[in-house]
Amino acid sequence: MSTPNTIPEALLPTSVYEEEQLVHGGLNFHDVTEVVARPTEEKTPIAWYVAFALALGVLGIFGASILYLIWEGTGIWGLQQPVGWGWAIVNFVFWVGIGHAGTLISAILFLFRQKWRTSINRFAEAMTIFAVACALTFPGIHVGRIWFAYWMFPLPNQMGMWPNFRSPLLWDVFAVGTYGTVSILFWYVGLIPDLATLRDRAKTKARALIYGILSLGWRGSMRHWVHYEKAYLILAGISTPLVLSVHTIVSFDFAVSVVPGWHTTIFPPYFVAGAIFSGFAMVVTLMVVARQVFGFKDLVTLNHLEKMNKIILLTGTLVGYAYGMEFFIAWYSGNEYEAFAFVNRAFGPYAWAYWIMISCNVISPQFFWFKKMRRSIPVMFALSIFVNIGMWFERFVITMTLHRDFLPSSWGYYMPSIWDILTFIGSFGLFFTLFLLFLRFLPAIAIAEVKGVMPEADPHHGHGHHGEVRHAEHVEAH
Amino acid sequence: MSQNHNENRSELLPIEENGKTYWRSLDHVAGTSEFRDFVAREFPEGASELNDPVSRRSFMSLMGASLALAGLGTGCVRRPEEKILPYVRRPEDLVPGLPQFYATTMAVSDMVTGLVVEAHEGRPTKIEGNRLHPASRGGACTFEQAAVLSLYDPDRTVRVFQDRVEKSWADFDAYLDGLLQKFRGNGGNGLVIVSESSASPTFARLRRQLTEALPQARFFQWEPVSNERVLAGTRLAFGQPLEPVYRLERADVIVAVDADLFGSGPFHLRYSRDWASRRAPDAPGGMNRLYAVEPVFTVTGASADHRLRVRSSQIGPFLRALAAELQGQGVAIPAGIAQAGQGAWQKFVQALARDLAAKRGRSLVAVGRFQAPEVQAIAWAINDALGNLGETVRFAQPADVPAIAPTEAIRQATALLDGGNVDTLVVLGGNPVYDAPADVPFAAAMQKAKNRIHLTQAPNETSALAQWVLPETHFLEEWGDAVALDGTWSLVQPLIRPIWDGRSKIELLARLAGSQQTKGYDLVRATFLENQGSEADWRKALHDGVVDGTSRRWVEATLDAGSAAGAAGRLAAPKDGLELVFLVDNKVYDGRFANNGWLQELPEPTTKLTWTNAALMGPALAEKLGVKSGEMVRLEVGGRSVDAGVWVQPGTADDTIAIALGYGRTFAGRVGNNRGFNVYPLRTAEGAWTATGASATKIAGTALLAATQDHHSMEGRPLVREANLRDYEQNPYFAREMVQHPPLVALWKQHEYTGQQWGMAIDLNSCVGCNGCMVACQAENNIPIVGPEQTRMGREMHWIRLDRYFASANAADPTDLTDAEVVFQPVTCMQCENAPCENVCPVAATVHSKDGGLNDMVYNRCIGTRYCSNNCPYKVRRFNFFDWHTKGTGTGGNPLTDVEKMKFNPDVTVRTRGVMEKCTYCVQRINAAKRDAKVSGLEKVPDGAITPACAQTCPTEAIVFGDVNDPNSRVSKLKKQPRNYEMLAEFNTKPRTSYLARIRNPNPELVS
Amino acid sequence: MDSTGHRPDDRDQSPVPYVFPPWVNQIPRVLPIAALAAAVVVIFTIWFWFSPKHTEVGYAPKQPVAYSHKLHAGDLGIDCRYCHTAVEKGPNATVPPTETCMNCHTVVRHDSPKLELVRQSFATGEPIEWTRVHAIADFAYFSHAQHVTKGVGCVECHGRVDQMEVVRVEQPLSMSWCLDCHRNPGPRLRPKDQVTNMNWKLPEGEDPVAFGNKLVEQYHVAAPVDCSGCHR
Amino acid sequence: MAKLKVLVAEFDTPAQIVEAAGAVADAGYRDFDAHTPFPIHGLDRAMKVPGSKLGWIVFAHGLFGGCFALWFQWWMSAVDYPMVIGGKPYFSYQAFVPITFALTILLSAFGTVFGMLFLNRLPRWSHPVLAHPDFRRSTDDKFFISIESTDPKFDANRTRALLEQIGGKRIALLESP
Repeated sequence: MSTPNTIPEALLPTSVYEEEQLVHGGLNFHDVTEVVARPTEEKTPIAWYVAFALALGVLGIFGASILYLIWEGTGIWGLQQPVGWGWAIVNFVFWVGIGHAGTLISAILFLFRQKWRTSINRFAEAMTIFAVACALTFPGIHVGRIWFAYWMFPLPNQMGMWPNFRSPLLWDVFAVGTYGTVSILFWYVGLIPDLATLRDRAKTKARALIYGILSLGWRGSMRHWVHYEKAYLILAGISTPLVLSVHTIVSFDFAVSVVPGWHTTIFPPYFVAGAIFSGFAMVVTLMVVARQVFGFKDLVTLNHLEKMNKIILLTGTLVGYAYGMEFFIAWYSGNEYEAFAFVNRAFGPYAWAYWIMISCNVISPQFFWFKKMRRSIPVMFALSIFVNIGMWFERFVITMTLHRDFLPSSWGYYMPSIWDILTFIGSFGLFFTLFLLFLRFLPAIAIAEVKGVMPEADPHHGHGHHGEVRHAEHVEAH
Repeated sequence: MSQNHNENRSELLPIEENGKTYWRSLDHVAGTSEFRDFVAREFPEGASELNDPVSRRSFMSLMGASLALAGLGTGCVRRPEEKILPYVRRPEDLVPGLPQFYATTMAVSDMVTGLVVEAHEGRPTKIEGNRLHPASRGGACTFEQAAVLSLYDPDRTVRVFQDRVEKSWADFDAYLDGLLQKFRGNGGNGLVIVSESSASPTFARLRRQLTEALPQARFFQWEPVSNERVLAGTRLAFGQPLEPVYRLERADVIVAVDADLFGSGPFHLRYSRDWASRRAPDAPGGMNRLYAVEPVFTVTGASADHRLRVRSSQIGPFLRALAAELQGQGVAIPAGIAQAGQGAWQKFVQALARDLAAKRGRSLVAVGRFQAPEVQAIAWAINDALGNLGETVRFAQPADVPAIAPTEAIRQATALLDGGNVDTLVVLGGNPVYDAPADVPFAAAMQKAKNRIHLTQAPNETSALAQWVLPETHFLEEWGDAVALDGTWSLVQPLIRPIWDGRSKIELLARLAGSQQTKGYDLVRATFLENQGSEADWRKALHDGVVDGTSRRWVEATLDAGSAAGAAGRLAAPKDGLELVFLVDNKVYDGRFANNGWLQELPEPTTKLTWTNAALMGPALAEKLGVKSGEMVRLEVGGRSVDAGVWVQPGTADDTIAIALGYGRTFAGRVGNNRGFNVYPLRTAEGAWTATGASATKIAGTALLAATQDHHSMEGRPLVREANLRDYEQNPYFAREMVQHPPLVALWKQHEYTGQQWGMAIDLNSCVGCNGCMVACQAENNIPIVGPEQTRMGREMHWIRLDRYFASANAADPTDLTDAEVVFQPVTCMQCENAPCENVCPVAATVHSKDGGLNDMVYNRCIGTRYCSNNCPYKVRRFNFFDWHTKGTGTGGNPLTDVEKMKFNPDVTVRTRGVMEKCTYCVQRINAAKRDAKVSGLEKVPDGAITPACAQTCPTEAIVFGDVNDPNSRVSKLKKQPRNYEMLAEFNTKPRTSYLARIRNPNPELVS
Repeated sequence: MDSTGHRPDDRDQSPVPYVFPPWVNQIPRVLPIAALAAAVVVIFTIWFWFSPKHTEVGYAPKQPVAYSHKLHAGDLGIDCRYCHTAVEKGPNATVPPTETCMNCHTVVRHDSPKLELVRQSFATGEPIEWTRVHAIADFAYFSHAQHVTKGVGCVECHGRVDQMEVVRVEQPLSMSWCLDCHRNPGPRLRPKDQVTNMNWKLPEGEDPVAFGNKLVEQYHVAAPVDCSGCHR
Repeated sequence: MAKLKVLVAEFDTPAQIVEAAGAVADAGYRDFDAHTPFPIHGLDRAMKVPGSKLGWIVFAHGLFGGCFALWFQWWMSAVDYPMVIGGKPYFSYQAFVPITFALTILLSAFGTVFGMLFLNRLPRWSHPVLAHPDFRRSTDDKFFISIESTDPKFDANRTRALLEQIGGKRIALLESP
């Protein structure tokens, strides 16, 4: 059969009509299925193998540096007194932050009836899960005695001891753990109908078997759809407070302490904003590449990307506001330690990191005030990467606040060791390995949901409409 | 000359076998059955510990592993099998598991200190001062406390060696008898003995015995750091060599002129205590006033009310100027002493003179031991004129002054050796090859002797040139005796059988002297019985450690004005230009403690440098030379040169570079080799302490200078709170009012703390920053050594630290540190009632104890998130980033050997990698006291029954510990004082440790 | 191409047959129950087999000398403190030195082959290598004196040693086991003079609770439950 | 039990399926179903499918999660081994909120997903309709109606007639093997 005729993007008018038209290139139901499913069925492109090998290599570095860490001890990192937390925690917060976009898009935008989410939510959710996976490794490995880390769980034991539920770290364990679990459930529920699609398109017994098992015998029954949609709605409903709470609780790791520069009430909202900020940036980075490679141009249109850039602009500015507010409050509090901490951030030994953060997070997104920039692929690609660099540095700057606290006698300066760096790079290996597997074997776009928002999907979408017409044409073609 | 001096040394390097010189064969020895046998014989319980895979002393990491096994193992998991080796015949009054205490004495050259040593199943583990001993009064300085580590030093001489081959004592005795036969024949002609100095009467007795037996034999005593100039000074002033002993408790005004009264030298512990006794603003007799006049910061200068930077060579002129001013005040200074000075110090001198003149008989001008005898004489003249002699200073007949002063002695010995007709050279301890004056080529000369014998605790540079290297006993292994500065006679008794079958100096000396007795015990006892009396006294002396009423009869000293004036006249006019000052190091002394990790890792009190010395210079000079801290300079004196790292030290005199002796050892051992820079090659006999006409030039390269404190300003924060006496009297509560904060109310109901609740008060007024508490803590709590690299990363493990802050003395420009004021603040865990660290620990590894109210740290529960440390406002928590003991970063990369493990205190868990640790107020001592109270049926632990290691050893008793719920306990009384304040209390952490603000007592005339 | 407007394409003649047989529909019903059962098994295994109740209790290693507590402490009725001398003074009860054995055995059974090792040790001065039976973790600091002098009977922790040919561990000696008693010491106490009495019974007509509390009062018993009570 | 038979008919557009489903429902069938690649709005009404009760299941789970979390935190830190931590009360409920919240959400999420599967009787890997030659397109672009033999009004011929009459194509009678 003929491949769907995709009109080059440039020719597409961005009229009001097109605006609400979420799917371009005049695709019909079957074409949507084709576009999304094909990448998982075609012979694997060499490029994928190359990328995958690369990712695996980096993942190897990750594994190696973790093994060495367990063998030698946390001393191989740059940690010291007074800086007891280094890159491990920075990376943790960085990855958790990135892990926010997915659930946000799926849940919050769903509740706000933002139909445009349908073509990116699957993708974003996957990214969320993989990011959370990366995040979760760090708190695990950064403890001094990994083999006893399980004491953080309230398990009955012969010591008669229980964890300390007042510790933000313990809150983290539960919050991030819950978040990871819920994200996976949410993602899987969304996948069920599409897995069924893949099952039904299966050419080999193996595929039919695997996708068959995974799709739980889904048969598109209307009676199922009723519960299914309810479940989806509820999941969206409970994920929304969850996604907001997770980074709130992560921010408590700092905010609940007494360390000047950490002990501030602004942290929760500011962290959440930052998380969405970095999350969306990462989605843009990946999407820009993926739609190019897999030809999702008609499903993930410039309009989608522009909408995300708007959110990046918004959250970026929010974060900028938070930076400013921190300073004001520090001064306004009249607490000399607090005030010093912030002056020290901007002009102390770590000023360089601070200004990288400011320029990447506050200045760079401002370009998105201009529509041209918002709609320019290269610009948004570059900016989204800047934002992620900036957000990593934000966490770095925050963590490094430790280096000068109350007693000048105990001030110090933290330098990462080669192992800090390798571990961080390595975590990208884990992320991309999982991501490439996802792109290869699972539908990267929510097929059923996209179909649901196409005009043809509406029963009252009258007869003789172009959906039908084009169908007839197809018939002619054979 | 130093060049070839060095060359000989390098060509004489013994062959290195895998980085260990041949005789450092411990690592295999320690593994051998032989060593285990020794251990088994000496203390079976210890043996079981050593052999046993999971013992307290073989770290928790192993426990962790075995637990893990239990987790993984199959159904029937058993712990690894442990052995118990009971005694065959248990010693009397030994209760396994309970420590025993014995009195003994340690002498570091002429520093004699009475000690009480704690032993566990026969292993000495902790050294404390002996309250009965005048030089100690219960305090102990860093050297003495760290000595226990040297006992277990694996780099000690573990065998008799001849030409680097293992031999036995039998072999040596045979050899020696051969030699002695010859010498008995020729009256000892050709026999030269070079010994380090000794304060032991028995040693002196045997020395006399030797010279009688072999009149031709020559006996020399060399000591790089000695009191020879003091004796020379008193000889000039009073016509006879005398030992001055100060009585600071009687002095209202004390002037320390280049004298480190509290830092080092005999009686420095005693002096600290006496000074502190008059330090409290409400002290009986009023608060004393301390002036310090010195070229570079010492702890004494740091504690002074006024400090004047004066170049070492200017000290003489300064004193003469002072004398002149005193004359002006009507003080009868003998003629020829005074000489009106000109210089920046006039204002200071005038004020000082008025102060002194007003306090005749109640003042003291103390001159450093290393100033020229002439300078000392001037000081005595001044003191005499002020009527201080007999009042604030007394003179004692020196124990037994060797006919020849050390410097002269080493000169003569070298000359003799150089002459080439020395048949046998016996070096008793010491290390002349390393520390002989630069212009005395001992190393070269030594090799001209046919037979060279070195008795030494650890092989060193001198042993490298000897044929016979003999293991010398450590003072904890030997019998001996010593006489303190004031003549107090005390005994040295062994706490452990010689680990390496060594012999003491007196034992070898006895053989040389051909004495019948050769056992230390007999020798010492003989001396005692002939001088001090009966068997009963002997037993009492053993128990007390000191012999009552032996402090020497005091001598009336009358000034020989003429000779003093003559001396003053002889004072050379000070030269301009750069001058070099050599310092006795507070850590390695003259180099003998270089292989002691505890001392190496100790931060030098005023620079906070560890593991190294450095060329200390003021900011101005540094600028002139264009160097910064950590860069290198080449120091040159009289054609000899040494390269050293630079450390910019505030308060250093102009054009002065001060650098400590004792570093750059090449044969110290795994810990001490090549740490810092050896400046002996610059140190001549004449310029032993001050070398004028020196030069310094910047050279390429950087030095590994690991300081434990990188930031030296208090940033105007109210951490250390101080005031002048006058302001204090106007407002005693100034310290509490320094921080304004709203009333501290908690959001929730606070816990009730009933029963005995522990707390601590630290008096910043009497803390002199001597570091005693740090070593005490390290020894008591099994604190590991991490080495210079890790220290520089900020990973040092000390539970208690001494924060040192500089403040500019220049009101106009606070950044100008040419003249600086120093404050010390001991900081350790505050045991906060609302401890921030506790909240954040996810596994409840640090929680509060209800009885005692301690901030418990449970090592075996800790998983090492380091969150508690981040959240500790006082940053007193320490993390085991590695398994320091097995990784051995502090011992040249060598894992701890079995013999080293014997130093551990079995009452404290040895922490493993990945665990947080911190001060617990020595909870093991608290529990021990509680146990004793319980067993003896008491309800409460009496006040004073518990003293944490730091408080116990503090020479000035600045740290007081006790029950804060008992209004009559010492600590409660201190906390009631107006000076009492809690650091960072505004955060409502409710610290149990509080500080007493520091009060300065400046001369009103000098307060601007 | 048929009238239904149905587009014939490869999907109709898909090679993949109808994959799942009906019985697989039963799996969802069985699975939860199976999972539950598995969980129970695993939990029980760890709960019992890995706990000190099993790993410690019953440990009875063979000793180099076949010393029988039953004979000495039981039948001959020698008091514990005759050999374990330090039990009231120090943290360790202490295994007796060889000479303690020889006090009697120079006379009694002085030539019994069983005692060869003892005589040897006494002669050579080589200690006898006993195998440790009761051990608590090295980071837990326990003092016999503190307990014995407060009226905790030997039996409480060591069981009826007087009936043991070979000494075996009777109690788990685990932290929670210690805590059980530390939280409520009363019931485990007895008059001090009865501490070594192996078959002491609560006096007739005494109310156990009242009796215990009386002793707690009398001996000022304050068993710590703070961490630093045992860990340093 | 008798083998389950199913009559399956295929339709082309959402509009058609809604009509058809309505007709089948009006004809009084109960055990029938519509199979669509995506949820079609209005179809459930046309089929007279009652609304989902899933909400109540989720509520129950969430409630349990929350209570349980709060309970065990209270029991562990105030009852079983009370410890003084940072001078806070044994039961510092303020600090216990985050975990209580997290577990509420977690349990609700489980309730939602497993509740949904339970209500849908999924997984069910084997079902007669899947055997329809063209059923594979039910997840692509075609729409189906299936009427099961368990329905009292089910009659192979009359039901087939009904389906033909409402425009069903490729009608097939399938039964589970």
